[in-house]
Amino acid sequence: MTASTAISPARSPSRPPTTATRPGFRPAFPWLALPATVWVLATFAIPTAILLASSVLTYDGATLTGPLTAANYAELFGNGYFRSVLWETVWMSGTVGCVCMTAGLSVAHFLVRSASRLRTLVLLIVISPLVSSVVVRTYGWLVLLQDDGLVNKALLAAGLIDSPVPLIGSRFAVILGLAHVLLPFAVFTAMSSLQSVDPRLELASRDLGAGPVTTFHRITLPLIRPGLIAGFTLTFAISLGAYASAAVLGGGRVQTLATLVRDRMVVSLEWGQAAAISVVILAVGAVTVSALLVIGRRSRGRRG
Amino acid sequence: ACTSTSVDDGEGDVLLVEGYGAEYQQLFEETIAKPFTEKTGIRIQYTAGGSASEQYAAIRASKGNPGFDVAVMTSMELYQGGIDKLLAEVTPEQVPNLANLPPKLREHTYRAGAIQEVQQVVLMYDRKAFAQPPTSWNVMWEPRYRSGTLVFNPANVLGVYAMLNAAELDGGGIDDTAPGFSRIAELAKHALATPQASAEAVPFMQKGTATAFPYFDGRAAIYARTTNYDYTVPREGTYALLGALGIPVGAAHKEAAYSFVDYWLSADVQRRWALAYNVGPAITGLDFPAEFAAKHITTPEQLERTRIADAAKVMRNRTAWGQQWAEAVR
Amino acid sequence: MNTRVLRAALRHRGTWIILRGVLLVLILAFIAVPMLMVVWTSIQPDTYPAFPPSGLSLRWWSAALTREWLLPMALSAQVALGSAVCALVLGSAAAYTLARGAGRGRRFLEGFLAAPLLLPEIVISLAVVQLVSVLDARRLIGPVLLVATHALIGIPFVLRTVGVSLLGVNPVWERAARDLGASAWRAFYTVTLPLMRSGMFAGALFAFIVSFNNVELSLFLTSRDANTLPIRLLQYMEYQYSPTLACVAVTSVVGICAIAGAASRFVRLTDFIHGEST
Amino acid sequence: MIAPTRTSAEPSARASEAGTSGGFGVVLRGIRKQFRAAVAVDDLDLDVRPGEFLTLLGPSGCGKTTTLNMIAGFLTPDRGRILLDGQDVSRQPPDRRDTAMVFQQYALFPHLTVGQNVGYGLRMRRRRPEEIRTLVADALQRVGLAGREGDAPGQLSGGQQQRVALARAIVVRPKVLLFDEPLSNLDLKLREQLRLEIKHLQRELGITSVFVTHDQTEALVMSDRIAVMRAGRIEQLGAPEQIYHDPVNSFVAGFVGQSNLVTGTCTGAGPEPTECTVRLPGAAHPVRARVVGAGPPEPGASVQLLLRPEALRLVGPTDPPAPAGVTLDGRVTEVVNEGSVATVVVRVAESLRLRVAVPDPASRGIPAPGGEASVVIPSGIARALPS
Amino acid sequence: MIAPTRTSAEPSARASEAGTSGGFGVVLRGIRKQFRAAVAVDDLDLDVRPGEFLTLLGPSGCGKTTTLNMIAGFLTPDRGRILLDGQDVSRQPPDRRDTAMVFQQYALFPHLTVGQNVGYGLRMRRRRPEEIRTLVADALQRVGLAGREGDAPGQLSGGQQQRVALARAIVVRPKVLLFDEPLSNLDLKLREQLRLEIKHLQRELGITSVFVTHDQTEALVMSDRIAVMRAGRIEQLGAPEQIYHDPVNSFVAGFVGQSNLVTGTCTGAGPEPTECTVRLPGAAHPVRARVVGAGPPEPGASVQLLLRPEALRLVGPTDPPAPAGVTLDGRVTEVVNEGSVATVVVRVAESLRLRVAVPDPASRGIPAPGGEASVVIPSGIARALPS
Ligand SMILES: Nc1ncnc2c1ncn2[C@@H]1O[C@H](COP(=O)(O)OP(=O)(O)OP(=O)(O)O)[C@@H](O)[C@H]1O
Ligand SMILES: Nc1ncnc2c1ncn2[C@@H]1O[C@H](COP(=O)(O)OP(=O)(O)OP(=O)(O)O)[C@@H](O)[C@H]1O
Ligand SMILES: NCCCCNCCCN
Ligand SMILES: [Mg+2]
Ligand SMILES: [Mg+2]
Repeated sequence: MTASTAISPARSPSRPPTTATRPGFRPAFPWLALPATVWVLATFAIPTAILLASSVLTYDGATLTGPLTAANYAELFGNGYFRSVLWETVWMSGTVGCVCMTAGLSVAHFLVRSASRLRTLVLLIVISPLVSSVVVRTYGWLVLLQDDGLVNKALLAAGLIDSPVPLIGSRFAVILGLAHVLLPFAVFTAMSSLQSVDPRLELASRDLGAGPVTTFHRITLPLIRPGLIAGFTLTFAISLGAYASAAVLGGGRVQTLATLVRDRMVVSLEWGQAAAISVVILAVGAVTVSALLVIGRRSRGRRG
Repeated sequence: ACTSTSVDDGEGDVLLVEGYGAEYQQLFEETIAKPFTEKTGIRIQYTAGGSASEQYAAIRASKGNPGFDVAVMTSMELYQGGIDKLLAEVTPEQVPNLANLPPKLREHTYRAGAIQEVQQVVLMYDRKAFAQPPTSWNVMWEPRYRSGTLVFNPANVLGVYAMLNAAELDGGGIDDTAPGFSRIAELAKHALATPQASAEAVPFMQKGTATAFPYFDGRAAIYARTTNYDYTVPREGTYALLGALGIPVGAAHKEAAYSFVDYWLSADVQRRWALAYNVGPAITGLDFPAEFAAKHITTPEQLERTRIADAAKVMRNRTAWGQQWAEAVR
Repeated sequence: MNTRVLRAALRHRGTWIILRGVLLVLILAFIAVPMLMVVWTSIQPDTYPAFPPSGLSLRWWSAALTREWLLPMALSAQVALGSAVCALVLGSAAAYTLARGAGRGRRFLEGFLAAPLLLPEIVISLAVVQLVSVLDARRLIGPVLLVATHALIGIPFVLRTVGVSLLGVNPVWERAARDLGASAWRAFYTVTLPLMRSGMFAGALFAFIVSFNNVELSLFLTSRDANTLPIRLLQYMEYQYSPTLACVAVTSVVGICAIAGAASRFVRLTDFIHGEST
Repeated sequence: MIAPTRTSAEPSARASEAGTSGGFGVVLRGIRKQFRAAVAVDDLDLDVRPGEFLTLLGPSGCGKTTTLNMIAGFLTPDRGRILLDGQDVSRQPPDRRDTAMVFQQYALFPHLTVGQNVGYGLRMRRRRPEEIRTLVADALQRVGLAGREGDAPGQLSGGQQQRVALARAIVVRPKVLLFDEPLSNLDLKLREQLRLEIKHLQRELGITSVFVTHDQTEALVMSDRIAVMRAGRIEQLGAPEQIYHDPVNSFVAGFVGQSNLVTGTCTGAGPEPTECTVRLPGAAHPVRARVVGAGPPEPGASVQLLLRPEALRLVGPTDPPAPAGVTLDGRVTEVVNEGSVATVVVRVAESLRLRVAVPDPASRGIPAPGGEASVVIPSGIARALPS
Repeated sequence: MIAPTRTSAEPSARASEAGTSGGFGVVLRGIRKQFRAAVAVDDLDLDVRPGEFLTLLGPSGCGKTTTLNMIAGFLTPDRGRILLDGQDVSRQPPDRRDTAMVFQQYALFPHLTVGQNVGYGLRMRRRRPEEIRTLVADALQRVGLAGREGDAPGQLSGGQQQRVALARAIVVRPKVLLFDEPLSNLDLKLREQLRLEIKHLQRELGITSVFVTHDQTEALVMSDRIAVMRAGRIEQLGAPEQIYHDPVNSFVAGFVGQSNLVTGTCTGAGPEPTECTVRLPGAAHPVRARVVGAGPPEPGASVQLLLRPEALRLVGPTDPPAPAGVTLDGRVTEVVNEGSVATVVVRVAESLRLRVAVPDPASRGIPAPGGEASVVIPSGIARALPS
């Protein structure tokens, strides 16, 4: 299980800083963040930095040796198969991000804006996947999507197909599984950014003659754009490196960067390559995230 | 030894063995572990790890000190371990019974372990679909059967051997795999599934949807008893997978490990294990029921006929084959 | 249908509401059905669950409730507990500084502490394995590193939940306490801490769940002594396809739900969604 | 006796003066709205006359906002009908009603410029861009923000933001302007200034307006008529003078303006049919009081009198003669001097303390606490309220 | 000329009356505090006398809260010294200073009961539980909340919560009570009531108090002395009457109370040394004005006159004779009637509009807009301010 909603959602732009967050009042215990910082450095920042470095060194068996070389990258990018997996992973992650963002927004909109009594139930359903591991949920998909699973049975019964469609091992299954795993986080991100939009703005828009669709399109959407971007970024970045869904639902036929890392690590024992692929995942994630953040900030900046 | 502190406290010696799970583990406990402990007093702790390559990855990642003493792997990993110098040398000095191994098998130990079983790739087929047992790998490509075949992923060695077998059909081989992949590409258009693990084939047998597909004889025998499937070795011959035992260089209980390997290679254990797991023994010339002998590699002649892939080539090409396979089935 | 007509239809309140309702139901089904599938698989008799179901049976449960599964489950619980405690302590402390701090340093620190979420966990796992190999510290693989890395991704959850509850702690309260004679520490202990308790609770619970269910981070960090439940399940799926898996899954889900249910008597678990992020 | 103190002509007259057709108006009939447990608005009838500036005044939670939201269409009444300009709009969504609301927190779209905010309603009405430009410029001009089209709302001060919100509402020339406490967020000085600006603009455009506030001064100063609400009902509806001087009950009297509400005993009917005489504790003569609401009380019954502090006169030993009326002698217990006016509390009897407002205390002088003082109740100022 | 309108005796005298030692007081010397760009408090000197109720009054952002926070110890001054009761506490943390603050948003601990809130300071001082119980009960009794120990703060109304906050502050008997706009969150009526309660309590206990507000009425009504601040500095420090009637400049005049600030020309020194005569546009005679602050202006110089609206008198054709003074004739341009008082704007000349407050307009009557009216500036009320 991965992910969270930690990317800051849209801060409502008009809100002035509270006295507490203004400079001048020093926090009582400024060093309290130190232990966590050290922890993150030790278990994350330093190992990752070394991994980055090792991708430009050479492995001799299990031992790292010099000299600096771009061989791992040359080999990767010289390989058409790798490029196609790279492209496919990015493409699938993008799709997952879009699906999560859209579906998450619909659910969040209901949860935040509706007064329905069903809200609690919906919220419970949204939260429910969090309590089970990705393996469990993937297993559920496996049962659903297999050749004589519910989906195929339903399609057959409906006469839409006349022999079972192999769904397991398709990109479709992987995207479905990933979207399922990540949807709750997209919902939460969208919720918190929707909550920062004053409902009176929507009322004002309706009052000025805009219908619900126009209001959503012209008022709500622009205001929550940074939050949506954050939701997309989060789900996209996690999809890039998600292993379990791709491995199980991909049925070995759908390769992603993550399954490739594991293969290189475990099956073919090419650790240098594994490190280099990790760097590629990192780079794709970092580039996308920062590009989107810039776009998000710009759309916020325009508001002054 | 630091990794094993939790298990070898007191009560005599302990040996940490890591191998496959499921029925392999069950059989191992009954057929090997229990009698071994009775005989030597050494307790065996068996853990189901991942596949053979995962076992070796653990050895390599730990620079030969993965926290277990013996790994159940294949000859491929022995080869790699020999090169990496991460597996302890295993010679008849430490393991006298090694001397009984036929030369053809000895050479595939790379002095880095022992072969304890010979699995062969067989053709598993649906008794209902075939009046007579099929005699050629070619049946999988026949329009009647191709929609019930399985195309194994070469991430699993079974997939590698299946590909090699396919290549041989069109005059290719380990040095010319192109025909194999073009056959896979053709088959993938119709095949029932592209499993990664042999376990994934089970449902197709239980539901009777599979027609014919390659399988290892160990598991094949189990399902030949419990389902309506049977297995055979086609006339083109086949490849064998050499089950192997390796001892990481950093193993804490090396002495016990050697005696364990020696024990497994002893004649009656070999016979017992072969019968239990339905594989060929590593020692030829043992006495087997005729029915059993017909289906598994028990004689020097059978061994001679069976192809054994060159581990060096397999290891070298594993990644490339994986990619070619993925492109073929895409 | 041209867009004009479509737009006119959408402007009609009823159509709009029905459309949204249908979409919502589909999404919720998408979330819920796979989960229900698992539950159902565990209580039906067939190895390969068939449609329509052939009956009800508890036969798979006898295999699920054995040492083989209960041990990894227990280990997962221990690791999850350990990492939740670490994440709670580290995360709450940092959240306090973040909530009371300001400026660029704060933004940077916030980003730094949340960064592990944006990196594929499989990469982190690999990086950690590599580092301990380089340092010859492989013996740390197993519970120690599982706890350490799981805490790493628990921290952002705690940061958020505690941060949200700290948003509700007016700094003026702390000032009032100081003003009434409490030292900085006593003000924190008597005023701030009790008020951030619910956020800490929720954060710890999330950290626990995230660790308990973790796959990617654990992938290279489990050892023979320490195999967590999700990894065990994953490995098992490579060997066998059996509804026993579903039983194990249901057991662990029920366990977590029980914990969450008990916890929700003290905190509102949805709190962390509300308000701005930390 | 109500002096012609209003600057306003009759509202309907004004509306037609301003060139609008004069046919607009809001009619609420039997409106009821319930939230879970609470009945927010209860069987409310209200006629807002075309062109009129009507204020809903009342304490927090009395249902003002709920009423306004039902007129705007944000809420649907559980019962009853709402007519805008004669048409039943009870079930229409807000975008189909020709109303425009000015919100307390401005509710400006933060991602749009001032110009885009003001032009929003016109764009929704599919006006041509050039036309929008002209109308927006005109509206901004009217609220004193000419040329600020390009600014972001966040750059403006609170008062300016509320002016933009006002421009955004008037630019679509709605049939009804709705205001929900638009000035509560502003400083006193700014509030006083904007009160007048809004009032002038409304009068100029002649748009029927419903204004919600809980600030009685605001209501008194701005409105053509005031509806005083309590617990979802209208207690009194009338011109500001009427509300102030002739409140129908003690709730209205207490809510609007400072007041002495004192209890006395009815001694008989007054000389006029709508009057009665009331004896107050410590008073030598009974006080003549106009009876508001119900008929005159029975002699001997206890009666509540409303005496506005500013209408009472203080007579010190040295003061000039006071106007004719009833004089009560007492002792000063407290003096609160606000500079422009001081409130002197005089204890006449144990059960009778009177607050007397003394304007310009600096030049008129006020007694010290503890000293003796006489309070004159000038004739004609007392009102007897139903208790 | 300032009438003896205060109820208060001299503050220091009161303090000793109340039994406290009388030695307490706050002294600020050369205090300066800067935040990034902004200088919040600039070279401030202030002596708060023992037992005195001193108010810091000023517009938003003038540095009131910053000053208070430095006295409490929440902020450390960049420069200067703070003495509490003669001791330099400039570098002491808040818990080492014997101050107690009442905050605008009450700042009650939401997880503690009313009793625990009030007892908090005593607990920090490690008093015995029984003693705490007694003292808490006494403090709650004083603020009219006897027996409410067990309630949660959230169950109380805003006014009650602020009373609890007050009890929490006084129960520790601090040397200085600090108030940061404690009433701003309350409704007008409640605010007026609590003003008096706080004032009475402070007087009873004799605790030196510093009170921050931007509400001039509050300051005028409650304070012994007022310090009017602007941009981090004190503009004027004095008794409320002094601030109101003799503001040292137009800022203070404009900030405190309603005012007409009109420009005239000095025609010469007045009969008294501190007076001058000023000619206003449209006036037949010059106005005699007391000069505040600097010396009398040169003849011919332009002078700003402060004329309080309530001190001006309106003379209609039918009105009784006005007091002696200068009469200006003009035309009524606007009338704003608040009920108890109406403001009439009279345009005397293009550059001279005067706001005149007419108390009790109902009985006195007010002119209609557009009508003619004369404004009398009674002698003695004008002040000439340095411009
Ligand atoms: N959406 C709602 N859900 C439940 N109760 C509500 C809702 N809106 C209003 N109420 C209740 O209805 C009553 C009237 O509320 P309303 O907002 O109309 O009062 P108001 O007069 O505008 O008060 P205020 O001056 O505080 O704005 C109150 O008791 C309020 O609590
Ligand atoms: N912590 C801070 N950081 C930066 N600037 C501050 C801080 N506190 C106050 N200021 C600035 O210092 C100046 C004085 O602020 P202060 O809060 O003392 O004003 P105030 O008189 O209390 O105003 P108000 O009536 O709005 O409360 C203002 O310009 C304010 O913006
Ligand atoms: N990755 C290759 C492992 C193949 C070994 N299969 C053995 C089957 C054990 N049941
Ligand atoms: Mg309201
Ligand atoms: Mg302040």
